[in-house]
Amino acid sequence: MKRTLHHPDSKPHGRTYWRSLGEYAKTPDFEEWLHREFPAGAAEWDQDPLSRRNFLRLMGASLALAGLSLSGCRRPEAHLVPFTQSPEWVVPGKKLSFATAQPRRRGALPLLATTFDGRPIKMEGNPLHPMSQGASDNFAQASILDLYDPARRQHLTRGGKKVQPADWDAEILRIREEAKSTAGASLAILADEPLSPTRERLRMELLRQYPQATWATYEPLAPGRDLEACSLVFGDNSEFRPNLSAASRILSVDCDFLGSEEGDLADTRGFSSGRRTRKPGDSTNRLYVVEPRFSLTGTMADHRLRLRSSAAGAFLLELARQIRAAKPSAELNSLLSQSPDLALPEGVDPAWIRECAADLVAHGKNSLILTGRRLPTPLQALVLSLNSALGSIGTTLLVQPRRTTPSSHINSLAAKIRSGSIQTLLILGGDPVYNAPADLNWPALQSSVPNTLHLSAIPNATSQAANWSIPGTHYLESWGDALAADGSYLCIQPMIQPLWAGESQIDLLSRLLGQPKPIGPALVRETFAQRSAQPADKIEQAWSDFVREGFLANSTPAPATKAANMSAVAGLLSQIASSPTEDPTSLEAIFMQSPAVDDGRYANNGWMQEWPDPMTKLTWDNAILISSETAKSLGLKNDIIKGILVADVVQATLAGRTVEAPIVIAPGHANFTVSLPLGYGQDALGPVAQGAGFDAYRLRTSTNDYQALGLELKRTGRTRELAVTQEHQVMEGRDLVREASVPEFEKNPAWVKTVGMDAHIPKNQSFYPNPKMDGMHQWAMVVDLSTCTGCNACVTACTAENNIPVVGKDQVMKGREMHWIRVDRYFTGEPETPESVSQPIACMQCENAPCETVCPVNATVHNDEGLNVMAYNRCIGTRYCANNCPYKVRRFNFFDYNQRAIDKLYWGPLAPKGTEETIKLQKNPNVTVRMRGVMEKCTFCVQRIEDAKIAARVRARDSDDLKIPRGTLKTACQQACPAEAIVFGDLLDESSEVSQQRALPQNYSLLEYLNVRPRLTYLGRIRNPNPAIPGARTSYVTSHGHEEGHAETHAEPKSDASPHSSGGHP
Amino acid sequence: MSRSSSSLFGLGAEFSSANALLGAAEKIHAKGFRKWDVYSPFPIHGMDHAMGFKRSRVSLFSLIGGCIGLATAFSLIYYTSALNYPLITQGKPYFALEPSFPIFFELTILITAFGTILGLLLLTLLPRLHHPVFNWDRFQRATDDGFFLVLEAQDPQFHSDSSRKLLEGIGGTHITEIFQDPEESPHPVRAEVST
Amino acid sequence: MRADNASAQAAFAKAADYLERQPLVSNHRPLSWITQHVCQIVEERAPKWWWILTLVFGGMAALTPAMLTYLVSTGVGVWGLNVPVCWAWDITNFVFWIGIGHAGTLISAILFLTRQKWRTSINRSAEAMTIFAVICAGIFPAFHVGRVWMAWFLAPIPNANAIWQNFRSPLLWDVFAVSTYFTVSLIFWYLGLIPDLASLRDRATTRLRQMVYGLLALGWRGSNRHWTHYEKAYLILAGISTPLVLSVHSVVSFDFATSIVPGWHTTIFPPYFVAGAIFGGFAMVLTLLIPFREIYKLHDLVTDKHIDNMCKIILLTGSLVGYAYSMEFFIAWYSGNPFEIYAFTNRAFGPYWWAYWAMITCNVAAPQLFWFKYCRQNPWVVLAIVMFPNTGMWFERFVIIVTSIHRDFLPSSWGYFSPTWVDITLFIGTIGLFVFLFLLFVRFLPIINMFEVKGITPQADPHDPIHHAEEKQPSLASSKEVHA
Amino acid sequence: MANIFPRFSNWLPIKILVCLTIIAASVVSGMAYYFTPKYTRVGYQPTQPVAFDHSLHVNQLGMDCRYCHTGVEKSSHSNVPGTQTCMNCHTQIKAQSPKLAAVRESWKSGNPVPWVRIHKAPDYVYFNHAVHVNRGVSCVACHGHVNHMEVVYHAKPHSMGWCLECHRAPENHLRPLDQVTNLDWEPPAGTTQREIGEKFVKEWNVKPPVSCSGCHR
Repeated sequence: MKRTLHHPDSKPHGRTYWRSLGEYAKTPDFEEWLHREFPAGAAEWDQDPLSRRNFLRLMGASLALAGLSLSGCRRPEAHLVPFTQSPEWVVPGKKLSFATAQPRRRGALPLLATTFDGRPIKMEGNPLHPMSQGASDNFAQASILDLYDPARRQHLTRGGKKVQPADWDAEILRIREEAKSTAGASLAILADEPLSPTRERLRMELLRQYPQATWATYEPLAPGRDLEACSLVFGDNSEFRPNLSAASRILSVDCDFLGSEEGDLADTRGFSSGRRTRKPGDSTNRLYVVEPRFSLTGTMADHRLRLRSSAAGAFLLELARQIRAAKPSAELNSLLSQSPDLALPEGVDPAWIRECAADLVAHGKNSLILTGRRLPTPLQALVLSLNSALGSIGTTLLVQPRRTTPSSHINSLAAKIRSGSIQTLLILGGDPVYNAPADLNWPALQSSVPNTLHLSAIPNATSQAANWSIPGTHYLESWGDALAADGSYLCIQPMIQPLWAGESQIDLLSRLLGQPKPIGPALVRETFAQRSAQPADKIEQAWSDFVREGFLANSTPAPATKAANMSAVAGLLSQIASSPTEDPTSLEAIFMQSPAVDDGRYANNGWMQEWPDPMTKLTWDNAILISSETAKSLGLKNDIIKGILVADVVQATLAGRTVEAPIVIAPGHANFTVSLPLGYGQDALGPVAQGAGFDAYRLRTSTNDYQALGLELKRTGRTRELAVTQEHQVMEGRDLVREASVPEFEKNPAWVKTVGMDAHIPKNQSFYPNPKMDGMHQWAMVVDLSTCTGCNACVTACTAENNIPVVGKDQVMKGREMHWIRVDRYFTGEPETPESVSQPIACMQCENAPCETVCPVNATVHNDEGLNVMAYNRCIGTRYCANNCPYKVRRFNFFDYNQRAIDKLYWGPLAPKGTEETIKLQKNPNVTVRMRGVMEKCTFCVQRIEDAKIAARVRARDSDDLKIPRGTLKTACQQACPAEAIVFGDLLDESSEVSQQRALPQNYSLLEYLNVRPRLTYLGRIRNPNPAIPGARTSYVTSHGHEEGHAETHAEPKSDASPHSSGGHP
Repeated sequence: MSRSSSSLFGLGAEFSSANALLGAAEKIHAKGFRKWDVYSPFPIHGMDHAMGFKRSRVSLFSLIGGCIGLATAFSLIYYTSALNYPLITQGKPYFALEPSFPIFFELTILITAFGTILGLLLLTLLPRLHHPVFNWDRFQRATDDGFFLVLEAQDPQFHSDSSRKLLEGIGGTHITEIFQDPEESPHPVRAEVST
Repeated sequence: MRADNASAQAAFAKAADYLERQPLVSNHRPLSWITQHVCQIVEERAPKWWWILTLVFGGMAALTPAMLTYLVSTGVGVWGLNVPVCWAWDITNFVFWIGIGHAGTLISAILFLTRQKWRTSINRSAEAMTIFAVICAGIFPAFHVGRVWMAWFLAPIPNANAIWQNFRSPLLWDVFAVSTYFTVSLIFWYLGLIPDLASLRDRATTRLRQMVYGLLALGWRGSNRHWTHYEKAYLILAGISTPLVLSVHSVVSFDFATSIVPGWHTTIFPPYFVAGAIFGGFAMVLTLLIPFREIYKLHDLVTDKHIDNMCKIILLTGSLVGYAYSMEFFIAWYSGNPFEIYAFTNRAFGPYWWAYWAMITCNVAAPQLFWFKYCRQNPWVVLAIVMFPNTGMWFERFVIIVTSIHRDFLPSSWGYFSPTWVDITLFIGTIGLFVFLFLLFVRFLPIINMFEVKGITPQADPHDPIHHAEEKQPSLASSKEVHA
Repeated sequence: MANIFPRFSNWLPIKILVCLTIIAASVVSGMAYYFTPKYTRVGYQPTQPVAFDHSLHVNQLGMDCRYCHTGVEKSSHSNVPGTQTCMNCHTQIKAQSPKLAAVRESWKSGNPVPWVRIHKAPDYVYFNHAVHVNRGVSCVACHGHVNHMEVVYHAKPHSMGWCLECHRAPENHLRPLDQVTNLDWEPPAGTTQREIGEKFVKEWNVKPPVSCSGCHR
């Protein structure tokens, strides 16, 4: 019975499906982009030798358009839109990866971009590059969302009015003429620091053309004192980087080298490699941390001393003396010859420093002292000298040639502007109007220049204040190059045509130099030719290797072995002052980088706004962090009211400048010191950033860019509700994170089985014969709590991979955040000096999953490979599964988070439906975008598993070898984890990493007594305390022998450390 | 409404109390009448015996209903969970009695109830909205406080005069002939009621 | 015989004043009085208060569809739910209403089987209350799901997707239990209504009433050939309803008892829930009956004795519930399981302590007043006291559901639930719907089961020689017979 | 008192019952037939912008499916050919045919030919062509005898139940890998599809997924 149905002619239009990417928005901007992105005619493909990057027709046939034009009530007519011409490389529906790099101020990150039909959808680390080895971090993951940020939609504007590209061309000409006439004296350029050799090359050319032009760089979080100190100690043109993989004793003084400001992937990887204690006898590094606020590094510390930042000098001088005492040497004598004799800060036990110094000395070249790169130069110089004295230069501390050439400081540029000599100010990237030192009064300064231009990938406060706002490109849209932290040369290649007309920094510079509009990678190729030094016949091959692998092989400079110039340092030490006495009316302020929005550049990124701060679990806000004693003495408090953190709002005054901000009581924070996270309060940046947090830059001056004294906090009597994802931060005596010291581990490697309820599990627990899971693979995951730093990169990676929606502050406050993996943070030990542990929790894929049996419609069941799978299209949303999940990893779509604006969720059908078109482009087409009313959860990245299984079958064809080769399949969280704390694989493969780790005695299941048999297990955390340190906690195991009673053995110290632990526990 | 002797339905008598009706019924039953009935506002204890009824068969329908319910529940669960699409949930067996019990029970009860109602309706031939006795104007007290006995004309022993005397003899008052409305078409099941 | 021994009888009567139970229909009302008195409620013009109340509660009831429209169009997020508190007022209200829905069938079925004849005058309204409560209850599980339009997935319908339900899920058991309970209760209620509908039909004066009640009465004519099957069917339905009524709340309790959540995972739940349901159900019966008895002057049918009996049942079940509360604590402590211990400590002293103590006050303490005869015999005092169980049973469900899941295994995911205006309005809406339906019921259907009440009057007993000799004479023996 | 209802009303219950039974039966059977993909999808045969005749190209000209649907062995998606593919031949053959006007127009303008989509899995279903055609499942198993279709229509229901039929018994559909695009292939004389299929199931270790995650992610 065949019926021929004739559809009326209709244009494809209509409605958005559940997972629909397939809809052309009829907005002019978007259409304009489509035209540029997918040039219609065939001719253009031929002209461009780089056709593969002239990317694809978005609607490559996999994305059909659904229309509502119904014919005969049967189905909406849909259209298949094939490529007119098939682009090279591309198979519709198949993903491709390209190497690229994300520029960073301290070293670019080598990355791979996964693209799908021409859309980059996910960033991964470049596994070939030693700095990444496949890992990535939060900012790399989040940068993909920045690419598609609708707030980037902008035009060339002059004085706020849209202008044509021709006007802009004319303006460039005018600037050139003007600069030529003054030899550049009228031209100033203020740039951010992307560490791009091509930009550096163009800068030099520019300075050749216009010798009197000013080139200043400004990075609010990289004032360059580390470089200053390094050139002082090791001579000009040098810089240092730590090599933590060689370090067995590490002392960090106010240096969060596991965090995102100070550290990079190599640091975390290096540190973790020394932390991986698998069996008794394995060596374990030891970390001493001295810091004012609890940092990620502090959570990994074996010994943590909380100390005001201003007391670091006194501490370091005493440390130097103790090192000298333990290992007397002439150079140390000379180093300390002029050092002031400062009293030790209150509460610091000299024995602590003595024992620490002795430990460092005992490990000689394998010890390492690190200090924050924004601390005063003398301290940094002192620390470099001490490392030299310990013999660690070349092993744990590498000195390498400096990657940048010095340029002017923003302060000297400001002076020039004030003098009136600058006619044209070109600002490349950055946002000085927002983040320049408050004492410069930059907004006024900038407006005093007759002509200001700002090139920025996202329009910000500076763009608004500039005469010309020039759309810039995202790094995924343009050619470029960069240097990694180790100095290796990286390629940045575009993955997509600029979504909104944009120009890259190097393109603009080259036009300023009078060169024609550059085509493709010409500028980078020129730099590459210089750097690679290949003969002409091999350059083509070298270039293609460079682009394919993402970096120039062997471009890492060899570390230099240089002796420290201690006498140069000795003179500086007299500048070290002791910390003023603790005074609640004159506090120490620390301007910290925000781990969520960095210096503010990610403030309009929904993923990062919703990303819980690893320590405070705060989202969508920043807050002044203070210790509980400080709060008490100032009469400030945090309350949990109806599950919401209600924080007192204070007025913070520093040198006459004032901001208002909520306070959050941070366990382990040094007393009478407050931390002010930067980067928030940017209402100008876009709808996401609007209303989030306060702007701490308004208190920060050029001299106090890290630490300032004399801050005053005044109660305003007002409060602010803050969205935290974890209100309760103590374990309540439960055996969730299991810890042991190294001696305890060596005494009983299986200590995890003697802890808590696990000590009482009867044998033979199961009531039923279990149906066999007879899959070819049996998936499992192990998380090593010893190496997990709690950085939350897994959270962002998962967000990007699995199309996790952003729900907004209001929903987070209600407890409706959607993250499939979260990192639980608990504080243990004494309330004053707590320790901290972190525990990533994703769906455990329990073999006996309690969620499954309660689902009435079989929407969540087990598959034959041990996965707890979730069929979204079957789910009716009873939420019973979430109630019955002991780990609370299931997330529910309370609203249509993917379809409705997060500020109009309660409007229901009255709110406009649909997602921003560009945001849709980011979605992973292999993962269903969930609709309202369905439950969702981690599936061990089942889309990757299925892809790998399909690939294995396609490869197998008529053979029977369908196994996925070991190591070829990684979950998103595992792939991102720089600490390699997450291991995923097949249990049936006995030699797989996951099988081996599961067999370790320290492997345990969370809540094992429930007999849910999780497939995600943990390796107990092994700490390496030094028993000689006064007050050291050496016993972590609270065993439950069967002979003991229960109640009194839950002896984990009752802790009130968390400010959020109020409520129900009298 | 035309009334001929052919449309005579029966002869009705009213009694003063439940007790009187019971006595009358015993006597009519003893006389061997087949087609007759008593009407009362509530069930009278002992009347079934007086009228010589056997046990009601409703329970048989209930039993059949219960068996169907249980069988339905069992086959539904066994077929869907163990045969057609076995799925692993919480590592439990594809089919087991324990978790199936609640649905076994509920479906059994449900179909039993249906069987009972079906049995009741079939055995009483209800709903039957029209009935000759409703033509008797005193009869409306049958749902209030009246006690009635009706001898039907179709009974072989029925005879207008002797039956009237019989009814008078056993204490019936207001003895009235009840006529049938003319029939538009035969009753779908049976023209008259008799059990 | 009686005449011969008048003095003995007088002595007997005197003794009987102490020994005999009160008659179930006071003042020896004749049968027609019963019919007249009950039917006139339906037949008279609706009083003004009825219109006022119906408008008020009808308006409240209209909130239900309004809130449901908002809920379905916008998302479950309009309630205050979150992770970990994925169920709160929705399931609390469901269990609350379904619990109330237990008294009716219990009175009809269990008391019928145990030959508690005092049930006859209250069973009709109790059953009606059951139906309406189950309607209110059904709204919540049906609409609490995230995708209501996909709720047909719950029905085992053969489909092109070839996928079935999970028959191990207590929620699916719920679907079967609640729908079976509703259907059987409706059948049972309607079956009991048929003879009384026939009374209304026969008394009806307007054509419309005749038609409507006539259709509903199915042509009932009080024939004994019908009564014999009718009584059997009624007995069977009572027989199957008895385990059904016990099973429904047991199955509802399985939603919690079969889970692994500390505070839910408790074997005491089925009997405890059933006792609680009876407790709450009787309280609600009294709440409705006492005002209507006053309004309609039904004192002779719903006597003080009825109220007294119900108070005693409330006292008993309230104490059972109190026992269950304490056993939960004891078992949690005795298990030595820290998660269990915490769950119960948290109930009493955690952030929801107020709900817990409200529950204890209302459910355990307040009913103890029924030890005092005064409290049982003064209807207005009774009415005041039963308001406590009505409230307390709601709190009980709230405490069980919310305090258990808001803090379970991992402290990191502990949370807090607070209701939104939609939660509150929807609950008010269902209260309105419940009362509104009940008002319609009292207006259009006989609120007293007339034929059964008639059946327990002395006149109805054909074996009562004293009575039948002299009908209007008070009979001691007959009432003795009735209660034997 | 008189009867409220006329005598014929005694017929009503049984009449209503019969009617209800008939209505219920027809609703159920109607839904089972008309509301399932067997009806809603099978037979869908829209008019295409270009009257491309598969039977001509495949049966008469002997073209392989993969000449146009190039991605089918590599990708989850079996692509519809671009205009270029058409023009490879049609610049020479029938270069001026009016039937091909739309193709030429597309070639000139660069706008693709808007083919009307026939086979469409719901968005939450992740069907992968490559894994099927590389493991001996022929095009014909899901698309029917496209090689005999002048105008392509939806030949199979593509419902989940229909997918499962094959996933539970793949032996009914497997064939030698070199015969996957030969839509008219029949098992050699003397063997049955089942025998051949069972041999392949064993030799190739064919284990199609029947759990949710096989198709839903």
